[in-house]
Amino acid sequence: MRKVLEVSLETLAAIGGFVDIGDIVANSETGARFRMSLAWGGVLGVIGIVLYAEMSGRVATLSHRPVFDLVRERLGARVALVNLVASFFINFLTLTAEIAGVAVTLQLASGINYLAWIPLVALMVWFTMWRVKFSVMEKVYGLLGLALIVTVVAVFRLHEFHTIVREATNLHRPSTEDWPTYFYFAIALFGAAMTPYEVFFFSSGAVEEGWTRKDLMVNRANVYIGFPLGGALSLAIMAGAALLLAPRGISVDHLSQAAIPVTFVLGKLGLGILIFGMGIAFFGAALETGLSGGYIVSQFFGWQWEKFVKPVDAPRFHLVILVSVILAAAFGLTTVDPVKVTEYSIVLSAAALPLTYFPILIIANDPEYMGDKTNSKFSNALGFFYLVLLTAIAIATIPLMIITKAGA
Amino acid sequence: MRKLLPVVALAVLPACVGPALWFDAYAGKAGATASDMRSTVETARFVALVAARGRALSPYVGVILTDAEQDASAIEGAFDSIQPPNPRADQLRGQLDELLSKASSTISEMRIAARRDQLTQLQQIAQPLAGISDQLETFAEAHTP
Amino acid sequence: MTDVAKRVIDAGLNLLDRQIIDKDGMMSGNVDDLELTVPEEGGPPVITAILAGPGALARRLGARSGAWLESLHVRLHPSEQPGPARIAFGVVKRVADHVEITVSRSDLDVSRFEKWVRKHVIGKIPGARA
Amino acid sequence: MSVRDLAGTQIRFSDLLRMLVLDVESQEVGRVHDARFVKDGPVQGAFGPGYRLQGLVVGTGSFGARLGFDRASVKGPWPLKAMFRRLHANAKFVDWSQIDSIDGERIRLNVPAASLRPVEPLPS
Repeated sequence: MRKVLEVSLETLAAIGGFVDIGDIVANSETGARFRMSLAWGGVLGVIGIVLYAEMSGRVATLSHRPVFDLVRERLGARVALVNLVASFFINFLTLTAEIAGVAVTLQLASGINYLAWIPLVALMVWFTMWRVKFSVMEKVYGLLGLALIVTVVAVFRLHEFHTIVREATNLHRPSTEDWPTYFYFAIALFGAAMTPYEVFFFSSGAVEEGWTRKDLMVNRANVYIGFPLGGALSLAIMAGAALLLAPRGISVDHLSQAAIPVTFVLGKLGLGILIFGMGIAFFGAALETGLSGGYIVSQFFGWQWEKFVKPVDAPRFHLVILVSVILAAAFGLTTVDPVKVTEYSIVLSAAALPLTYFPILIIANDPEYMGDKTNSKFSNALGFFYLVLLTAIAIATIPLMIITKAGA
Repeated sequence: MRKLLPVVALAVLPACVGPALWFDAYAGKAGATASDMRSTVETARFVALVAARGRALSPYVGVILTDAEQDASAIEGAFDSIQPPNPRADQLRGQLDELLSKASSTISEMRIAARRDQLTQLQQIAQPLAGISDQLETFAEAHTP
Repeated sequence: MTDVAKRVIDAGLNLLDRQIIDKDGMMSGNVDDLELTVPEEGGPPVITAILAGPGALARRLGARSGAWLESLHVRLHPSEQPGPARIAFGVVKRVADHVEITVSRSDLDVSRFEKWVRKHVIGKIPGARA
Repeated sequence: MSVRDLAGTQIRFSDLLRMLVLDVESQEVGRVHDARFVKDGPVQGAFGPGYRLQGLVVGTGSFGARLGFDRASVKGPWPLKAMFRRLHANAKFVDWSQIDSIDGERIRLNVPAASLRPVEPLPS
């Protein structure tokens, strides 16, 4: 009974923990511009992250080794360094976006400019990583993040479910947009769901919490149930934008506009819950990205990284985190547009993934690490398909970014 | 960034393109500007609607209108800085400029009222935006390449 | 004996880039390189030490980033001509997923930067020892 | 430097990796991808018998050499496995006794390339 409770608690936390600023921005923007015609991009991304998060959790559980450790071992020091630099940079952009995002939600609630909130948010993010226990931290923001269910409620209250489903299943490009832009936004949605930090954080967490074979069930429940339901929250945001913003020609350039649909349908209470849910979700993602930066650098160099040891016993890990948070806050304070930072971070995310996912796929096939828990034929077929897809995306992203002037 | 692109794109156009092409490019940018401004106008209208019904928190209304005001003046400024290539373009410019400045000033008034917590008056102030929005939409459709 | 390490290994595949764990279970760097010694009496070389830290890693990163890392290592190191941090293979306890050693990481030269960060930055923040 | 003169010197493993291997007729065999060691060398303190170099894994095309598709028991996915197997199908094993000299970046063998054996899989 207790195990069941633990599983359901963790799974619920996985739903709330899934959404971050990238999902909100990408889904609002595409819903407003493309209605539901790009829903497949998000779905493809969610299936991909489910597949690779489960694999990385299983690999971490059985080999006791987190993802970046394996990246270094299998790709060698030089290629791993390239991956480290790219992943760390994208992760840093995401951290900046999440910290600024929390500050914007505080602005929406208080009216006080977000720039004034950034230092305070950064301090709280750092302090949480410094002091709060891993398992507590992960569950609290995951469960509170469930407030984002208001987006689903709002969509249901509009009673346009059949419209959404019809549009989402009818693959077409709106006549007002050209093909490069259409695919550029598909990549954005894909990258928003498949951010690299998710597997870094997920696998390092599995090692930190000392997962064993018994926990593989929790791993599966989190990933197979939690992530798709988290993805459903993202789709609800897209649907709200498609139903209420697209007809009025509103394009989403600010987080405040992303909140319009829920406000329209559910009023003050809905708006309050949404702002709270977004703030918590971004805060949680700021923790995940902040820690991920420390994880990958430490794992590349072999430094002590676990959060459960005292900070003095993992000083370099905590130094990386401290410096990243300070730099992210400083970058946010330059008045750089948080929505723009988010857009770049998710699009580049998609491009940087192959070098991280390739080693996971190989180790998941190695009985020397995995014993009898190697990949099934099905996960291998799907895993290979995604690797090809990710490689194609990695090649196409930068040219598309130039052709479409970053989706303008 | 969306808002600044027309300027950049025109600035980098090579000098060798003929006057007709110049006009088409200018008209295309004007159409995009109209469509951007319509997005901002509709955002302001929407917020006026929910605020009038007492369905939005006042800090939120203030923030969204402040953002809208800034966007509106950025769009206006960016368009005004583009050099119209010929007299035909001047006419287009005059036509759009009027809409842009009306939209911009109406949104400013809305922001002022919102900051004074006069949320119920927003819809009345926003009234001209309905017509402006329709005209912007027509303009955008007429000049989208 | 099978417990300690495999009898036959490909060093690149089974040893290089693995995590080093000290006697207290703490992560103490990666196997960045290996020192091979040809015995005085001749015959094939034998692995005599693990090389770890920036001084060892630099050479594997190739031209620019390697040179940069090497110069950083030389500048920050107190001795005139510092070599890479060396861990004699005699203190290796086990070679498996990780490489376990029988000494504490605080006795290793590879922990120099870590000690500096602990003393001057992290250790000064309240709550670092809790 | 002839192998005999190497006695008492030290080599870094990373220097060995990527060295160019030429056979007795100066034909290029490939580059060093890895080195195989057997735990029957001189005793290294508490570790017991040390790892003695048995020979080098030499091949063309270094891409993916570290992935282990060609040697370890990795099962799939089959398209990747097939691709990397093919890429490394011509890898050769050079026994230490077949090395004549090591000079800077080059290793010279005392046998023709044709007499080299293929790489045997690692015993698990």
